[in-house]
Amino acid sequence: MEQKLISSSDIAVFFDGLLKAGKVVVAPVLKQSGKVFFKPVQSFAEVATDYIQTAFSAKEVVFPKVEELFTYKHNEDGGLDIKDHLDRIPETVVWGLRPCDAAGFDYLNKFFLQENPDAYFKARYDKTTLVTISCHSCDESCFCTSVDSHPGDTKGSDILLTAMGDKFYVEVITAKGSLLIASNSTLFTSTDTLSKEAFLAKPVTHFSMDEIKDKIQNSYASAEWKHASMGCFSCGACAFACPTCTCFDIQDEGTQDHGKRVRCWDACGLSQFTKHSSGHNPRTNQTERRRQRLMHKFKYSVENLGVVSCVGCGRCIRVCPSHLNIFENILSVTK
Amino acid sequence: MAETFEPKIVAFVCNWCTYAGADLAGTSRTKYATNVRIIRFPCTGRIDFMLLIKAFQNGADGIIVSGCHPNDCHYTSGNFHARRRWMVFKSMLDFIGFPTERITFSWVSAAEGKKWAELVNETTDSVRALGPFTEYKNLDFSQFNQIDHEGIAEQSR
Amino acid sequence: MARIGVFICHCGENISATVDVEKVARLAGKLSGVAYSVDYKYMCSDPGQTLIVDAIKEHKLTGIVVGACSPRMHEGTFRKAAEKAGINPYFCEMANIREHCSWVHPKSDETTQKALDIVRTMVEKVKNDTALYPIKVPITKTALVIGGGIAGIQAALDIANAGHQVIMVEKTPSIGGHMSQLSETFPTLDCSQCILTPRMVEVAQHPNITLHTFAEVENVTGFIGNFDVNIRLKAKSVDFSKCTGCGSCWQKCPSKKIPDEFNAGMSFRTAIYTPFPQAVPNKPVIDRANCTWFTKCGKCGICAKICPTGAIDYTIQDEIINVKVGAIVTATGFDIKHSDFFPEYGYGKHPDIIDGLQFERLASASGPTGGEIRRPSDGKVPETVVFLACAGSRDKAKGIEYCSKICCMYTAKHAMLYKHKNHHGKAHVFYMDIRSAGKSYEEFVRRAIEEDDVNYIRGRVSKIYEKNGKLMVVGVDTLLNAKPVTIEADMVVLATAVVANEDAESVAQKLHISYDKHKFFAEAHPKLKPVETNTAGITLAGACQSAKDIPETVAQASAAAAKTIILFSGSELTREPVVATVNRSAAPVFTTCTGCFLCQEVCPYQAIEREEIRDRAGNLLMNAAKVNAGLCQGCGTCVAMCRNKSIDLQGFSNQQMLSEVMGLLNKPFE
Amino acid sequence: MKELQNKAAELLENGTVNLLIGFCQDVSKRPVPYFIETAAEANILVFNQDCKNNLSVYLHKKEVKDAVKIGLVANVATLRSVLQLLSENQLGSLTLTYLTVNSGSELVVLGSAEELEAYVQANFPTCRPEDQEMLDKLNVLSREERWAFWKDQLSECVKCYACRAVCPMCYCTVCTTECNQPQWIKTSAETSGNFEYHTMRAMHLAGRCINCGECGRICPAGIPVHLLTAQMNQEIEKEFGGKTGFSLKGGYALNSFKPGDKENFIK
Repeated sequence: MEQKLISSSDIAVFFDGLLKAGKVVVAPVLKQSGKVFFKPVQSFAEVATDYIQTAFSAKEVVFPKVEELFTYKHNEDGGLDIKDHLDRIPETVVWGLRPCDAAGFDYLNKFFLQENPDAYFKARYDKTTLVTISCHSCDESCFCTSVDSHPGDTKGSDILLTAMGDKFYVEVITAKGSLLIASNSTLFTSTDTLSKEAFLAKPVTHFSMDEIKDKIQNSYASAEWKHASMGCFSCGACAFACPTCTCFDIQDEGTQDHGKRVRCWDACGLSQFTKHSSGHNPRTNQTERRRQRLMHKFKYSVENLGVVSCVGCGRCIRVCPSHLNIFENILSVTK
Repeated sequence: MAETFEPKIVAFVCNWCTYAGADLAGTSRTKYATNVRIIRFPCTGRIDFMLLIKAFQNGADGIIVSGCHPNDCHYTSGNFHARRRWMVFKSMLDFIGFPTERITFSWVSAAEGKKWAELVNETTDSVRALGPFTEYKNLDFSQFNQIDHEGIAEQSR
Repeated sequence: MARIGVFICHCGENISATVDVEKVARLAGKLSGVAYSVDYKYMCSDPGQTLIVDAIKEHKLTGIVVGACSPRMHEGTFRKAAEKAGINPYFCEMANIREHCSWVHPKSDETTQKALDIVRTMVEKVKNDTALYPIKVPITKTALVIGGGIAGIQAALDIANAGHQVIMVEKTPSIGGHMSQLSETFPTLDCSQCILTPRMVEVAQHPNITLHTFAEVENVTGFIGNFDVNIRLKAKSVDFSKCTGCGSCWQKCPSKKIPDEFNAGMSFRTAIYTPFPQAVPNKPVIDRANCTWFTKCGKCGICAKICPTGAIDYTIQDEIINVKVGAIVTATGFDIKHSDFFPEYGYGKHPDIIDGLQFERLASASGPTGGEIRRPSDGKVPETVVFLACAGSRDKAKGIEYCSKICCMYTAKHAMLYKHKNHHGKAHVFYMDIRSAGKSYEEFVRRAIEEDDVNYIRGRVSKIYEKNGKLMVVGVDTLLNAKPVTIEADMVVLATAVVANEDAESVAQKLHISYDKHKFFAEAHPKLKPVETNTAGITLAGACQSAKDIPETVAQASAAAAKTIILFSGSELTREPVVATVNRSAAPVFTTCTGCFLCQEVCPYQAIEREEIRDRAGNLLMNAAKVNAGLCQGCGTCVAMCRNKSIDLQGFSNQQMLSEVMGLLNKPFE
Repeated sequence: MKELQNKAAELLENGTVNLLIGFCQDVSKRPVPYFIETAAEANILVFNQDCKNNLSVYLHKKEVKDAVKIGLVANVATLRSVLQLLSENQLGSLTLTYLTVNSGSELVVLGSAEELEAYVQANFPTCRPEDQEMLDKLNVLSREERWAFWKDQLSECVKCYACRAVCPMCYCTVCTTECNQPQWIKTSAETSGNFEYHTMRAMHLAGRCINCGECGRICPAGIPVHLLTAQMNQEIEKEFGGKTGFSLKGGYALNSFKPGDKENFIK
């Protein structure tokens, strides 16, 4: 891993350079709703700078809310023409995501590519480069430091930028990252490892994974789950905002003659999620559903993939209509 | 484009008045535009607004909704309920900016074969003038995979 | 997998002249799900139908689309053919490529393409057709007739004579209604009672008719063929099984000052009474409101003492009986406005300003004056009588816009009767228009004017006041350039407006039938269903629907009877299975209906009912809507109302309609 | 506050209610729906301007229904929705007690549907000014501009159905969006499907929505969906009269009619 420096003024040059190079650059954009979304942009001017966290995570770049798996069409001689569009996925740069989101990509990567790699995810992931900007500010919903991460974490990123006054400290983590730098290397000067600490946000640490790892093991039967979930009323806001929620549903849309098969986001919080065609629904209430979601993040994924699948971005807390608080819940069930 | 464009118009009609009116247009050999396709319902009260949305979404350029005149409903009040539903639906669409001039509401009785023919012709002309309905088509453009859905939509047609 | 057959008809040249039928048949054959496709000259002909039947058998077709004329024309024909071939008739749909295509478009590719589109649409529908079976509703072959006037009597006799049981409910102590109060009837001047009373007796003696007088309908539940009715038998205080109708009781009854309803308040009756001499049944009841025994707790009791058969029983209580009937004839009749309704005519304060019904009693041989026209105040024979047609009727200001229909005729009759009885008397009639449409009605009025020289004045009366013993009738003669006229009269007769009964509204609500703003009961269709109501199985007869004269009333009563008899003609009622249904599924779902019952209000037929869904232990889980197939007419308004598609309409289901839309737009129309 | 806590404790104590739904605050002082079954817990109840949540939505939850006797800490919007729900034959199995704070910031306890109706009618709110402002803004736009506005907004919808979940009027156990025979609404959150969904939802709520604005407030994508129904309600009130969440009788504009209803838009 090499470290470089770039002046704040040159950032824009570097950014627009990427666009000129024909890359699709997805960056945070402030919309009239007052929320910040990741959008493909045409110039650095559009990019939002002052934000703690985007409304939704950047996972949409590699795991779109609607992924078109293929289109089909009946041809004249009664046959069916099927074609996917993997070949048409462009080189993409995700700019300005937070270290927690980048960590999310690390998890997505494990989840989708571990065994039977998912062709669609892979096609997108391989063409995506992540330029992360570490957090200089945070809010009461942020808790990355409680889940083995921190505001300057390089996990999952290809490049990590840290604002240091009039310049950015650039950590080039991967080959993809170096390639991007190489595209306009003159803007960068090499430097030794610097300490980012002074320039990073200081989110509250509510617990450490070591503390709860064991306690979570036997929390399944905890009476606290009911308390933690009474306010929950079966929407998918938390899951859809989450950088690591990967549940999906596959649907055919169109007519007998032509149409497409799509993969779209789903959420374990939705009451129909586990409903069988028989009408039977093994997860009958929100208590079971919320427990499933939290246990999956803090227990099951640790068991299955070796990592906690919560990155502490705090989105689920911000979007929850009834302000359910994931770290409070975890604390209460591991008491 | 406009002069060669032939709009697809779907007509949602009730069985007792407008469908019979269209039959009368037939028996009296009144000629009208070929652009309209009729879907028969027992009563205008049965016509679900979702069907109109579906029709537009699947490529209709214009829609006619027609039934019995007030007080003539075979079921006495179906058209009264329908009328309110249309009124609300129309202002709903207006509010989201949908081009409601593509929907024509009408009363055509079983005796008004001529009115039916005129209705179809007028609607066809006005929708032809409006051009193809593209609003919905242009919506589905997934922003991250820069695939030209337009293209695909066309290919698969 | 569906195996659909498509049959394209040339209809001689009618379709093939402008549509390339071979091409349509050929291309239809390529549609997915279509197993067989053919065109033929005349599909509806016997060979054509045979072709279909054979094809269904040979190709094991699951459904068929006949591309021909309008379903309103031949749907029945081809559904029969399908049934003949052994598939459910509701798997047959018609693609209307004649009325909606070949006849209205020129010969062209567009026309052919349109025909193909229409066929494809119906193919999509057939794919989603389901087997439907006619709905059978059992019928209780007993009719309830509410009201014992001429309308009720006529309907009851017709139904009973057709061999069905009839239960008649009359709220007064005797049947006969208003007709029994009338003197002579226009236009023939035959005596009302002479023609009515035999019918009344016939009712009383008819083996198929059960008569409940002094009784009222308490409430009605159920539906066509299966109504459940509670009837309140008001306490008569007389045991009819013992009473012989000798009449000694009412002759001795001390409280004699009770205004006599039958004589329109122009004479008095006793507390125990039979309304009139020819009453049926001819047995007295006690009017408890006016009986000393009941008002002065236990005093008097004379009738009980003198009754030879000990039939008087003061302890009898109201009794509610329950009857099951298959149809209901509503013949509750009408009322008239009384003279006290008219401020300009002195609020009925003057005894000699009377209404038409009162005049009928004066003119009736059985009336208070034995048929002599004497004025109420002093019993003198009036020299001059003024008749006012349209008293209240056709008068927006009085809230009665409609014409009472019978006044013109009975006013002419009244004037005539008066003249016949007092040849030297003067009769004046104020009128707005003379409405004498009806068989020999106009002649009747002319007779009054020409032969009985009744003086007809076209104009209205602004006021009537008393001046030295005379009634000054101030009006205007519009024909003599609006010259004011004042007539000194001895008696004035107001042809007051015909109005609905006081309790009409509550009766309608008990029966769940609708009524107009004047509280007259509403017919199901003003032209085509004039005797039916919107509630299947309930019909209307007589003036409870609108003002009517006797012939009209009798005609409508027979019509209502005919409708009832038709209903009773089969052992069960068979109805088109195109009805709405509310989904039901296995536990724990049971139904997706949330029981908001917002659909209930939109149903014109009260077909949506509540069902309590309970678990095995019998605990109430939810209330859900349920459609009564016996009442549902299949309009589907509730279906479009239902937010989460819990209600669906058989034959026009969501799946069918949506697949039609999709099928239609599936391919571009090119 | 104390008053409210004491009253709540009392109601739970004397068994008037088995379960009380109110608010408490989380670490960052945000109001969180709070469910208490014992008087002891009542002491952390709060109720203030920030308590916007429409708690009546919880009355559809099985766990809540099972408690039968329920106390509800409610703002006027919540009370209105309860009124509307009662008029739609919901909540029949429950015995409800309502705790609210009136304009004079004194505690009000409503024990019966009739009291509820009277209170709501006496304190009936008008459209929130910020909503009215937005509506007026949108209504003066051209048709194309409005389409552009909603297209931009709805393109962000991810179909998390939070708007449906927080809506007390969306009590269907199976929503049209979940009907797949036939499939009315696309499952995917593509913009056209989003238009379908939100048009459908607005139509189903038109004349029933009580304008609590929750759906708009909580949308993770910040889409002002509540404006759709707010606009519809105004149209309906203008055309047909009648207010939503106003009386126990209800009076739903779309299942009734007048022969003289407006039809100038019909040929």
